[in-house]
Amino acid sequence: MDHISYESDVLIIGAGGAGLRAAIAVSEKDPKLKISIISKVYPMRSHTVSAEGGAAAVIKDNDSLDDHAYDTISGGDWMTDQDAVEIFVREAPKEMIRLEHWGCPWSRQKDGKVAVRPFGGMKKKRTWFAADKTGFHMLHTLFQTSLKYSQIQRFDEWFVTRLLVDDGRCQGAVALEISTGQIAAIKAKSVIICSGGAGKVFPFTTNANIKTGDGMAIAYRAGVPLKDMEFVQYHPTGLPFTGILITEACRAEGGHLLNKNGYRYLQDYDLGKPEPRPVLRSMELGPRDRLSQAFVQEREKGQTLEGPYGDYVHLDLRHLGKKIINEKLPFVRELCLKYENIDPIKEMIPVRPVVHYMMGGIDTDIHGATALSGLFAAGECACVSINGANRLGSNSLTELLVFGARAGESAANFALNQNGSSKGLDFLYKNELKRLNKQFLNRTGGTEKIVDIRKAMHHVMENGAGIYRTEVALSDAQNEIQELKSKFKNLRISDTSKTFNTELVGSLELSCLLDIAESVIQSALFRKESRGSHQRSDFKNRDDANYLSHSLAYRNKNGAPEIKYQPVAITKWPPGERIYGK
Amino acid sequence: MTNTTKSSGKSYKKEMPILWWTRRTSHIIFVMRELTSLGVAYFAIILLLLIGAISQGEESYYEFIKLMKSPILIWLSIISLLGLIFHSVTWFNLAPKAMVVKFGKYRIPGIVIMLSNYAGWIVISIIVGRFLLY
Amino acid sequence: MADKITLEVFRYRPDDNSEPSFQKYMIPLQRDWVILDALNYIKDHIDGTLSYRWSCRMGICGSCGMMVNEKPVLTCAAFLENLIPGPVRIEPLENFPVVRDLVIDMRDFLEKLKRVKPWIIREQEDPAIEEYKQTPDQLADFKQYSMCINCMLCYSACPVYGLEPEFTGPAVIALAQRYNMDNRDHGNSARMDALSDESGMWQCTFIGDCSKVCPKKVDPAGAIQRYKVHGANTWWKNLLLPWAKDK
Amino acid sequence: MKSHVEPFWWSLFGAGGAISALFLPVLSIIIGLAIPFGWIDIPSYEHIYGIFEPLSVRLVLLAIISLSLFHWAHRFRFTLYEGLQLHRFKYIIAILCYGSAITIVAFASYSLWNY
Repeated sequence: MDHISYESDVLIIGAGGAGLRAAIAVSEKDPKLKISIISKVYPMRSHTVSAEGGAAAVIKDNDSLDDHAYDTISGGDWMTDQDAVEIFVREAPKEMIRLEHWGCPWSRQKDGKVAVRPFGGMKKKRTWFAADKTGFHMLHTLFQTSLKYSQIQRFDEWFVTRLLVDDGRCQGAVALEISTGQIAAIKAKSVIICSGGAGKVFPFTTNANIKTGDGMAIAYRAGVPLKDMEFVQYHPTGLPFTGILITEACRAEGGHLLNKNGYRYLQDYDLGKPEPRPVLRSMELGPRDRLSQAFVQEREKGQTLEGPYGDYVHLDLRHLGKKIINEKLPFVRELCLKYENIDPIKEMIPVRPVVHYMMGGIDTDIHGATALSGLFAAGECACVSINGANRLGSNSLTELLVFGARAGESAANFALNQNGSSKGLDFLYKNELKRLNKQFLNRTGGTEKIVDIRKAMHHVMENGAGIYRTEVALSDAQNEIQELKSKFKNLRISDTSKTFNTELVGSLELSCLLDIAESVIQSALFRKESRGSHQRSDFKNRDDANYLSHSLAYRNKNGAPEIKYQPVAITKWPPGERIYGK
Repeated sequence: MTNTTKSSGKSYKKEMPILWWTRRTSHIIFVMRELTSLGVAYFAIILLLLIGAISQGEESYYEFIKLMKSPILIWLSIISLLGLIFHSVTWFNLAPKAMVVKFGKYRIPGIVIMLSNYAGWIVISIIVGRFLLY
Repeated sequence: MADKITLEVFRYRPDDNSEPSFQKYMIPLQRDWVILDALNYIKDHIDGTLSYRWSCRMGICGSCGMMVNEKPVLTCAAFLENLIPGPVRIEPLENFPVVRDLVIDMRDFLEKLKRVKPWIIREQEDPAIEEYKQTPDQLADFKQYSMCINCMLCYSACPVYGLEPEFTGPAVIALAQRYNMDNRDHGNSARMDALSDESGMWQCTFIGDCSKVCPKKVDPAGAIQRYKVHGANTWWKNLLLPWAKDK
Repeated sequence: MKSHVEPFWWSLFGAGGAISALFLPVLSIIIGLAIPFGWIDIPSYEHIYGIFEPLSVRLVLLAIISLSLFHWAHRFRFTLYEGLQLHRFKYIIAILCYGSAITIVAFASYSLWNY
């Protein structure tokens, strides 16, 4: 097999919102820096594209940075690092304006200024939006703007299999070119992982097929801890079969959640009183975790409806009328019509909680730096942490920009202070070639099918690490994942082609998913309290005395996760109670 | 920004058949629309010949009229007229795509542009007809 | 309703040096399945070697465009139920080189996109203190053209692109227009340079199929015709009033 | 701004398309069908000669004829490129199409001038 290698100054893994923002930040820092962006899909296919609702940043006079910070921190159930949040809310407006200057078609007020809308868990209106395709417009704006920089070299449809770590620092990655099957070393002075989340460890998810946690897994395998992996956000309103997300904006415009009796059941769960018009931080505009939990309890009471794809409740938009639905929520209507054959103007939409976002991820500081020298991370794959135990809606798109830019700048600075790569890289590359050939490319025999392991993993995660968790269920889940990991060793790959072998890619992804699933379960098992999205039926209360700290999952020598803890950074908002609806 | 992905060099490319447009109705209609230009050219030349005949005197004018009555030219006239009408209709229908007329901030809807095209067509036809015959 | 349907799927595996062929798969027919669900069923349960692209399954990532019964569609938005009784023929998007099975090579599009400078060009960049003003009406001027998801259906529907691979093509010209018509942009003449040569908009003969197949109603055909009008006006203006400046 | 001739030809095509769509059908009905079939009386020579006597009328007629011909030349050129896949002969085709249009227009100008 040929030995192929590419050289660059900064290597960015992932070409979604955070990766592209980071690439632009590096380009602006020093035009001499050579940047490589590697992604398993074309940039405009990245999952940022699916975000609908909006991006939060303080811009109106009646709002303040402290308000945004407080909403974020309380929304995150005090698991957020407050120093990171302060930076985040401070830099958010500037980042959003920059994106506006790059052409993002934000929805506007009559006077030409940017319009903002209310969003779940926010006290003030501060969510910028581009109709209901905010993520799509942000991603395409960033992608098209990135085309301006000739120093950015793209590796489209390449899959990273391993980080090159030598001499105590990260110096690039080994990657497979999907279209040809060739495996190359891409050397760099610093590396930024922006590869997105891992929602695909769960069966019901709004996440796209590509969200398999590859970047988290390769960092984890390189010895970098994964932080707060137990915190998995459910979005309360997804379409049951497809997991397609019905944006919070529906509820912000005044949509109602109804149980099978047509009753606005959220009023029974300390989320305020039903008012005819939407009230911020109340009822349907309460935080996502509380809404998802209310669904499970409502189901236990037998008040949900039953459908072919599991239980559901109704999201009712009919009273908003045709004009508002068409003007403010056209994409929602399009999705319902196209994928579920339902017209929200006339009918109620069946919805259920679906896995939406991973608060946890690669542990980074406020500069996007990880514990591994030369390795940075940003976006959903990273955990800074501004999302804590529950991410506030419309903070994730802003996070891409703020921490994408910060990670880009830090990685650029790091690269500027490095000389060449160390000698050991070629050896590491050859080892990885051998491993890939043995385990994947030249694999023969094997009996386990990818689909069976994947489905079994989904089942384990839904039952063991879903909305409500217990010691017993989590321990069982951990055992079952171990079983699946040993089954994985006996995987059958029927496709031996070098050209665009999606079965090969699927098996590489599955190996990443299993590592992530394991770390989620282990982190959840160790957190014996209920906080934000992590709800333990056996430990129902928040326990600040013992658990006001981030979990860090390290991969030990046997490949299993080991959990350590690190204190939460508190600056000026002491832990309080999350109160909604008052 | 450059793109590094190398081609495996083995990709497959389907060739388009010479008469590709015969496979789809919409493409046949497209080619017919394009061929109306032959009708346009034909009739422009007829007009030119008519003027030539008129300028050469009364005899050649009637000679020309007689010529127009010959079966071949009758058929050509019918075919070219059908082409001309198809040309007019497609042209007026598609014009709003290329023309965006704004009245201050208000963008005039395509259907209005299209209908005013047809109105113009009718008015011009009446004027030309009267001018030529009375 | 029948409970099974046959898919005839285009297969091409360059490693075998084999010629393209069609493979038949019989799959269960479910009311709420789209073509993509059927392909995933094949991949998971019948034949793991079938290759195709997909990601979001909600018509926004633009990955899963294919020819279904000779029409370019997003397979995540094409219900099987509407294709009863079958067989349903599934091929890679037309007019592109096929890498393998249903996977096309779309690098040409990305090269062309870069050529029209799809970014805001300003005479001078303002510091990021305040947003540029843009009224809802000004936004409406270009919004439609900003909806392109780069799914390549329009290229697949465009015979001119099939005949002349040099042709810049529908989506790229629509995206150039997206920036030209944005009141924050001053790059009209720079883009006109890239689009007024032989491979640019003048190649288009307004067949109009690009707009018919567009899943996001971008109307690239309209964008191109408007651009031609603008290009022609600019040409005459430069000829008759060479001292007047273009935006 | 680079200069190309394509916008020039396209302008003539567009103008010719509009003018032929508006004017030619009615003229074609009268000259090609109504008169030959005798639906209307043949206009007398004096009447018809008089119509074209003013220079302005002849100029309008010249515009109709020449723009229509350029409309044809441009459209037919692309019909040949695409319909028969003759793009490899693109220069010859362009010269033949626009060349014949220019020749006929020159002839038309001459004969209308010497009316």
